[in-house]
Amino acid sequence: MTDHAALLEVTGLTVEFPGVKALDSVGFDVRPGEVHALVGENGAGKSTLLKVLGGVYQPTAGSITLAGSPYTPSKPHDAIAAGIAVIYQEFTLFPDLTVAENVFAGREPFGKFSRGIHYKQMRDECNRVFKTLDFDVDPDTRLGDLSVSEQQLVEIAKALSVDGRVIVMDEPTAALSQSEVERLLEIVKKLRDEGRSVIYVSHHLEEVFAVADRATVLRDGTHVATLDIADTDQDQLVKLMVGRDVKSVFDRDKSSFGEVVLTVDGLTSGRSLRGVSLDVRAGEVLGIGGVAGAGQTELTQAIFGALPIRGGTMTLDGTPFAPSTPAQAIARGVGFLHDDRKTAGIFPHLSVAHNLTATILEKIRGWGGLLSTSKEQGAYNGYRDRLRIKASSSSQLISQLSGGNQQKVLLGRALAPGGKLLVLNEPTRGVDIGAKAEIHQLVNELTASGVAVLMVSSDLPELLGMSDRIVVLSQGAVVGRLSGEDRTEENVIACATTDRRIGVTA
Amino acid sequence: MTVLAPTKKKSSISFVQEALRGLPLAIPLALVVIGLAIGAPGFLTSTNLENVLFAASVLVIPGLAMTLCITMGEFDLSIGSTVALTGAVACTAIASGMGTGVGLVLALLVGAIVGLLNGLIITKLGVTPFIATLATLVIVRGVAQAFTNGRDVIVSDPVLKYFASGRPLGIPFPILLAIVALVFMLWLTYRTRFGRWVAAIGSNRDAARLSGLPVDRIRILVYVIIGIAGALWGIMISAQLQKGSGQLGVGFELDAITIVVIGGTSLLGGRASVVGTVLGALLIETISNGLNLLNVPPAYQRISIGILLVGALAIQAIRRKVPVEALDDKH
Amino acid sequence: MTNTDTAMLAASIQPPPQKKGFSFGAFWDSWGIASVLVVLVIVAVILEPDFLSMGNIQSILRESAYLGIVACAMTFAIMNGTFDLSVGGQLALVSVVTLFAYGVGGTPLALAAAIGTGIACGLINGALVTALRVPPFVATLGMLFVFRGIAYVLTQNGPAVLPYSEVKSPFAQIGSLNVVGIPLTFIIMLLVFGVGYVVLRRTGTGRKVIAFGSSPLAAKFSGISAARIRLFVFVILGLSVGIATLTYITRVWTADGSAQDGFELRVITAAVLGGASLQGGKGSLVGTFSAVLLVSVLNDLLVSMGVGASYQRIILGCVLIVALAIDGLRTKFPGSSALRKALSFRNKRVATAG
Amino acid sequence: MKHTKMWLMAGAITATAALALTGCSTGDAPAGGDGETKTDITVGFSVYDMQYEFFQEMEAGTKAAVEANGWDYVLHDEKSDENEMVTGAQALLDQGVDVLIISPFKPDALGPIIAKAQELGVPVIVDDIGGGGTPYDAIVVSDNKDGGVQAADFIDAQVKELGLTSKKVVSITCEPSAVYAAQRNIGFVEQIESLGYEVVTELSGNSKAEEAYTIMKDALAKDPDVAGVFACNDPMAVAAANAISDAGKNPTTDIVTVGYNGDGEALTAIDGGTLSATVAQDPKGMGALTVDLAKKLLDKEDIEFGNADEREVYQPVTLITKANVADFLK
Repeated sequence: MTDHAALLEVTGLTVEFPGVKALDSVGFDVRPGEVHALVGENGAGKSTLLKVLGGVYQPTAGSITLAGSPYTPSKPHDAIAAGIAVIYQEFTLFPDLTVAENVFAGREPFGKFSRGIHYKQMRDECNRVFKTLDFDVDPDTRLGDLSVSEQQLVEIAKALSVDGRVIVMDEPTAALSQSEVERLLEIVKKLRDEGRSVIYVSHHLEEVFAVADRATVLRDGTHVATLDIADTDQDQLVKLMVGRDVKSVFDRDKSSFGEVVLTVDGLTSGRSLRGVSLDVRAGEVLGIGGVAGAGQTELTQAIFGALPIRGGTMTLDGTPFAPSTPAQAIARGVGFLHDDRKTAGIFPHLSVAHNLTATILEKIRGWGGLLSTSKEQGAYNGYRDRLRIKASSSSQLISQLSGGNQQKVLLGRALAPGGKLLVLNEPTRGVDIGAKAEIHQLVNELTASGVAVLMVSSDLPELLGMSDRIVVLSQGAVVGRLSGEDRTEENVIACATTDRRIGVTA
Repeated sequence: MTVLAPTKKKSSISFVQEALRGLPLAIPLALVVIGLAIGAPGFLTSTNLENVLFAASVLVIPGLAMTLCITMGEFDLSIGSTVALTGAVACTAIASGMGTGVGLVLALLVGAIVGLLNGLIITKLGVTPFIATLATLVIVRGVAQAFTNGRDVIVSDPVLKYFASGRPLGIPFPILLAIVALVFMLWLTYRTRFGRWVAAIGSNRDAARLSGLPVDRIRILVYVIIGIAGALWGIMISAQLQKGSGQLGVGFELDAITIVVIGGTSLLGGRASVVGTVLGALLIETISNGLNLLNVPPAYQRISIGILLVGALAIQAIRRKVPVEALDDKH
Repeated sequence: MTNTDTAMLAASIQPPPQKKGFSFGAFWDSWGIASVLVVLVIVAVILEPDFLSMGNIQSILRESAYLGIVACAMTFAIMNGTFDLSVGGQLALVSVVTLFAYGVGGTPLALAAAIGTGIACGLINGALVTALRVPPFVATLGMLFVFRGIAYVLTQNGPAVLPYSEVKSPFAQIGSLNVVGIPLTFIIMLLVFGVGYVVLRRTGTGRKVIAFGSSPLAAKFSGISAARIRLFVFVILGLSVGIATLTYITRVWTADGSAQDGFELRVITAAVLGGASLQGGKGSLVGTFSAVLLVSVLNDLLVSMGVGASYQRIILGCVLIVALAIDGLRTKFPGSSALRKALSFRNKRVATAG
Repeated sequence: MKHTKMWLMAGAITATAALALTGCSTGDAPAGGDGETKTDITVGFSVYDMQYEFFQEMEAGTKAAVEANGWDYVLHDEKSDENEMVTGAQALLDQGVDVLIISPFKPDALGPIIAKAQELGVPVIVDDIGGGGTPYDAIVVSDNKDGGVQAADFIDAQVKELGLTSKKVVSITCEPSAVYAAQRNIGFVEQIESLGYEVVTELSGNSKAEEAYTIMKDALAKDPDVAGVFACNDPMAVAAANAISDAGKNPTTDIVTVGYNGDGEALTAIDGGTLSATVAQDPKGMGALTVDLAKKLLDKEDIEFGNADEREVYQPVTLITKANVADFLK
C-alpha cells in the first residue's frame, strides 16, 4: 500500500481516570483505505482509546488530527458528525425500539415541515445496508426480539449507515458464528476497497491476520509497536501483547488427579445447551472453550442451579446432584464465579469481608444466632492470606479495590462454601497482567490442594495454559474433547468454528 | 434485560400496533359499561355519558404528559401541586383585572417554570426524579398556599368558564382539548425524533448517551411538558369551580400515574401506551361515575381503583414471568 | 457519554471510595444528617430559649415516635432497593381496627389487633410482589388505595374512637406516660431502632437485605433468595406500622380513612434524608433516626417562631432537596470539579475501562 | 469501625435527648412551666386550619376579643392534621396558657388534650366542629340542625314560588368525622322529607369543591329534574352551582341551591344570582363568644347553656338570600 499522509493521526494521547492512567502517551496513525488492527490484552487500553475517538472520554493530554485538521470530539455526536463511526463492545441498542429506529438513533431523517420521522426512508436505507451484510431481518422488528448475534449485526449496520470515513469496530465478532464472522471480514475488506479506513479491535488474531494491513499493539495503556501484518506473525504479536513468553505464565504440574468430583450426563438447559456430558476430577482444571455464546454460560449456570435443567443428570461426589437454586449448589460445596464481576459479582456497597462471607452467613453465626464479628474476621483473614488479597482492612469497601483484588475476594466467596468444586467464568477478564498471573497461580495451588475446577475462558492462551483437559462447545453441544497433545490453539479454533470433531463420536 | 434473553419470535411491529398497545383494556371497560347500563339508573343517558367523557378528558391531558415521563422510566409527583398553583395564578390575574388571556398565559408559564425546576434539579443536581419531585410537590403546594394566603380567589369569567362549559361544534371544550391532545401525543410519541428519543432513553439510557442523543435536554423538556399539562389541568379545574385555591389538586399526581400504569405503559420505561392511558382514564371515570349513580360512597371507588391497578400489573407480570429481582423501577 | 456521565453510571453502583485524610464524602455519609440535627438544636435553643423546656422536648420526642418507627423499617426497604407507598393506608386501617378491637376486648386485644393487622398488610404486599410479581411501586400504590378505602368503609358511620371514659386505661397511657421524664412512645421508638440495628447489621437476614439491594444479580449468584428477602422486608414494614399505630393512636384517640394522609411520603422523606439511597445498598439507621428528629425539631421551631404552615412546607422541601443535592452532586461529579474541590471531596473512582 | 462510630452517634443523640430531659426534669412542671409569677392571663387558641377563610374569620374574632380584654394570645394552627392538633394543643398547655380555646380538626382527638388540661386545671372551650364526648367546659356551636331546617324550609318556599313540580332534592355532606356539620344535613333531610320531598342523592363531598362538582354533575345525570340542592359548606355549594350551570341549568331558578357558612364566595354568588342562599354562621361572633365564656369561667361566673348536659352554647345562624345579602357584603 502506498504511503501517503495519514487520515487519522493520534499523538501522545494520555487518559487519566481518578486513580489510574488508562492511556499513557499513545501514538499511532491510520491511513486512508487501510484496515488497522488494534491488539492488546484486556485492560491494555483499547476500549479507552476507542471511547476517546468516539467522543465519550476526553484525553488528559495529546492530540488527534483527522485529515490534517485537529479532531477534538467532546460528545459522541461530534464523532458521528466528523464521520467516525464506533461500534462499541457493550451494545448501544434500544431493546424497545424497532431495528430501523435503532440503526438511525439520533440521526432520524425527518420532515422539515411536518417534523415527522421518514420511516419509509429509514426502512429502505436499512434494507440497503442489510443487503450488503446479507442480513435478513425486517427493519420493523422490535430489537428486543432479535438474538444476540443479530443484535450485533444491527450494531454493525448502524455504523455502516453513518457512512463514516473511519469505522471503528471493538470486538465486532464477539457474538458471531463462524459464517457470520467470515461475512463480516468480507464486509471489512469491502469497506477498505471503498477507500474507508477501519480500526479493527479483536482478540482473535486469526481475524487480524485475515483482514488487517497494519497492527498496533497496546500493553498496560502504552504503545508497544505498530507493524505491517505482512512482516510479522501471531507468536510475535502475542509476545508483544503479553510482554513475555506466553508459555512461562502457565506451568501446571499435571500430576495425578483424584476421584471424579462432578459428572454431567446429557445436560440440556437454557436456550441452547443440548445434551452435554463431561466430568471433572479432584485436582483437575477442565477448560471449556468455544466462541462466545456457544453455551458456556448455560452450562455453568445449570451446574450452579441458576438455570432450570430441562434434561440430563449430574452427580457430585458420586451422589445425585440436581440443584434448582444456587443456594442448593452452594450447600453441596460448589463455588461459582460469574464472568460479569461488576454487575453480578461484587456487592459494591459492602466491605471486602462482607463480600467474602456472603455465601457462608450460616457458618459465621455466633452467640444467639447473630453474626459473629470474630468468626467473620477469622474467615476473612484465612482467605486473605491464602488468596493474597490486598486490602487496607477487612472493612474496606470492595469497590475501592483493583479488579484483580476484587476477583480474588470473589474467588474466596466461591471457595468458602467448601471448595469442593469451583465453576469459574472468565476468571481473569478485565484484570491486569500481574493479577492475571497471580490468579493462575492461585488456581494451580487450589487444584494442588484437591479442588476440582471447571473453567470457562474466551482467552485462548489462558484456556490452553491452565486446563488439563479442554471441552469445546459449539451451539450448545460438545464438539471437541482435547487432552494431552491435542490441546492446541489450532484444534480449539478448528472445533469451535469448523466441522472438525476431536474426541467425540459424531 | 431483553438483550440478554432474546426470544426467537420476530413479530415486526407497525405504527398502528405500537400505538394501540393497551387496547386490551377496552375489554374490562366494555364489561363495566355493560354492567352499569344494566345496573345503574340513568347511566346510559346522553348527559351522563357526556359527564364520563368530560371527567375522563380532564384527566387525559395530564395523563398523556405523565405517559411521556414514565416512558422515559421516570416519575413526576409534583403535578398535583402545580394544579393548585397555576389555577391560583390564573384566577388571581383575572380577578386583578389583567384579563383572562394574561391569566392563562401566566398560568402556563408558571407550570413550565415548575417543570423546568424539576428538570434542572434532576439532571443538574443529580437528585433521583422520585425524590426531587416529591420535594417540589411539598414546595409548590406551600408556594400555592402562601400565594393565595388561604383565601380562595373567586372569579366569574366567561372566557375561563369556557374551559368547563364551552361547546365548540357542540362538543364540550375539555373533550375537544383531550382529543387534540391525544392526536398530538400519538404523533409526538411515535412519529417524531423527540418521542422516539424519549422511548430510547427509557429503554437504555447509557446507549442513548453513546448514540449522541441530548439526554439531559430531553429529560428537562419532558418535565416542562408535564408542568404545562399540570397548568392546563389547573386551568380546567379552576374553570369548573370558578376559583383558585391552594387546596385544590391534592393527590392528583397519583390519579395521573394510576391511569398511565393501568393503561399499560411499562414502569421500566421504553414502551409508551398512549391509547392505553386514554382507556385507563375512561375506565376509572366510568367506575367512579357508576358508583356515584348508585349512591356508593367514595371509599369503594378507592378500593376498586387499587385492585384495578394491582390486577392490571399482576396480569402483565405473570404473562412475562418477570423474576422478582427484576421488578425494581429505575428511579 | 461524557466523563461525568460515565461517572454517574459507576456512581450508581459504586459509592465513591475515600482516601486518607478528611473526606467530606465519608463524613457526610456517616455523620452528615446527625450533625445537622445537632446544629439545628443549638440554633433552636438560641432562637427559642424555652425550646429546651421539659414539655417541649417531651412533646417533640413523643410525637416523633410513630414516624420514626415506620421510617426505621422503610430504611430496610430502601436499602433493599424498594419502598412501600402503602404505609399511610396501613396506618389508617390498623388504627381503625385497633380502636374497634379495644372496644371489644380492651388493651390486650387492641395490642394483638395492631400487630396482627400490621403483619397481615405486610404479607399482602409481600405476596403481591413475590407471588404475583407486581412491581413494588404499583403493588404498594394500589394497596394504598385499598387499605385506605377499607378504613373509610369501616368508619362510614363516624370515626373509630377511644372514648374519654378510657382516659385512665393502660392503653391510653401508652401515648401519655413518661418514664423518668422520657415519653414511653420515644422509648418504644428507641427499642425499635435498637432491634432494627441489630437485625440489619448483625444477622444473616439483615446482611442479605443490604446485599440484595447492593446488587440483585450478585445476590442471586450468592444463593440469596430474592422472594424470601422481599417478603421479609414487606412483613417488617407491616409490623413496624403495627407498632407505630400503638404509639400513634394512643396519642390521637381517633382514626378514620383519612388518618395521616400522605404519611408514606413523609416516611420516605425521613429515610432518604437520613442517607438511604433509592438505588439500594446504601442507608443508615442512625441517619434515619436523626432525620426523624430533625424534621420534628424543624417543625417545632418553625411553629414556635410563628412561621405559617405554607412557609413551613417550602422550607422542609428545600431542606430535602439541598440534602439530596449534596449527595447527588457528589456521585454525579466524583472527578475533579469546582464544587467537589469546594467541598474538598477526596472520592476517587477506579476506572474500569479498557 | 463504621458500626462503633454509628453506635457512638446513636448514643450521643439519645444522651443529649435524655440530658435535655433530666436537665429540666424537675418533676412534672405545673401550668406556666418556668413557674414565673403570672401578672397576666394568656389565652391559647388552636385553630382547625388557617388555610380556610371560615377559620381565618374565627381566628380574627377570637384574637380581637382576647386583645380587647388586654390578655396575651397564642395561636396554633392544626393544619388539618390530628397529630399536629394533639401535639400543638398539648404544647399550648405546656406553655402554661390559662385558657385553651380549640376548634378541633378531629373532635374525637380532644380526649388526650382535655385529659392534660384537667391534669393542669386549665379550662377548655371548644369552638364549633364537635366535642368528641369529652368533659370540656363549654362548646360554642352554630345551631347546625336548625340551619339545615331553615335551608329545607327555604328550598320548599322557593320551589313553590318558582312553581317547580319536582319533589327531588340532593344533599351533599361533609367528611363523616365532622359530627356537628353532619347535623346540618340531618336537620335538612328530616325537614325536607317531612315536607314531602325525596332525597334522591346523598353523598359525601369530603368538604372538597372538586368532589362536590362531580357529585352534582352525576346526580343531575341520574335525575335531571332535581328541584333543590343543599351542601354542607359553601365551597361545595358554589361548586354544585357551577356544575348545575355547566349542565345548562340555572342554579337559582331551575334548581334551588343552598349552602352553609356564609363565606365570601357564597355571598358574591348570591349577589351575582348564581346561588340561591346560604345559612350563615358568624365565625367572628363565635370567636368573640368563646372569649366571653373564657372570661366567665376565669371569674367563676356560671354560663347559661343552650343545652346544659352537652354544655352547648348556640350561636344563631341566619339565612342569607338575595334579599338581605347586601347587608352582609362588606
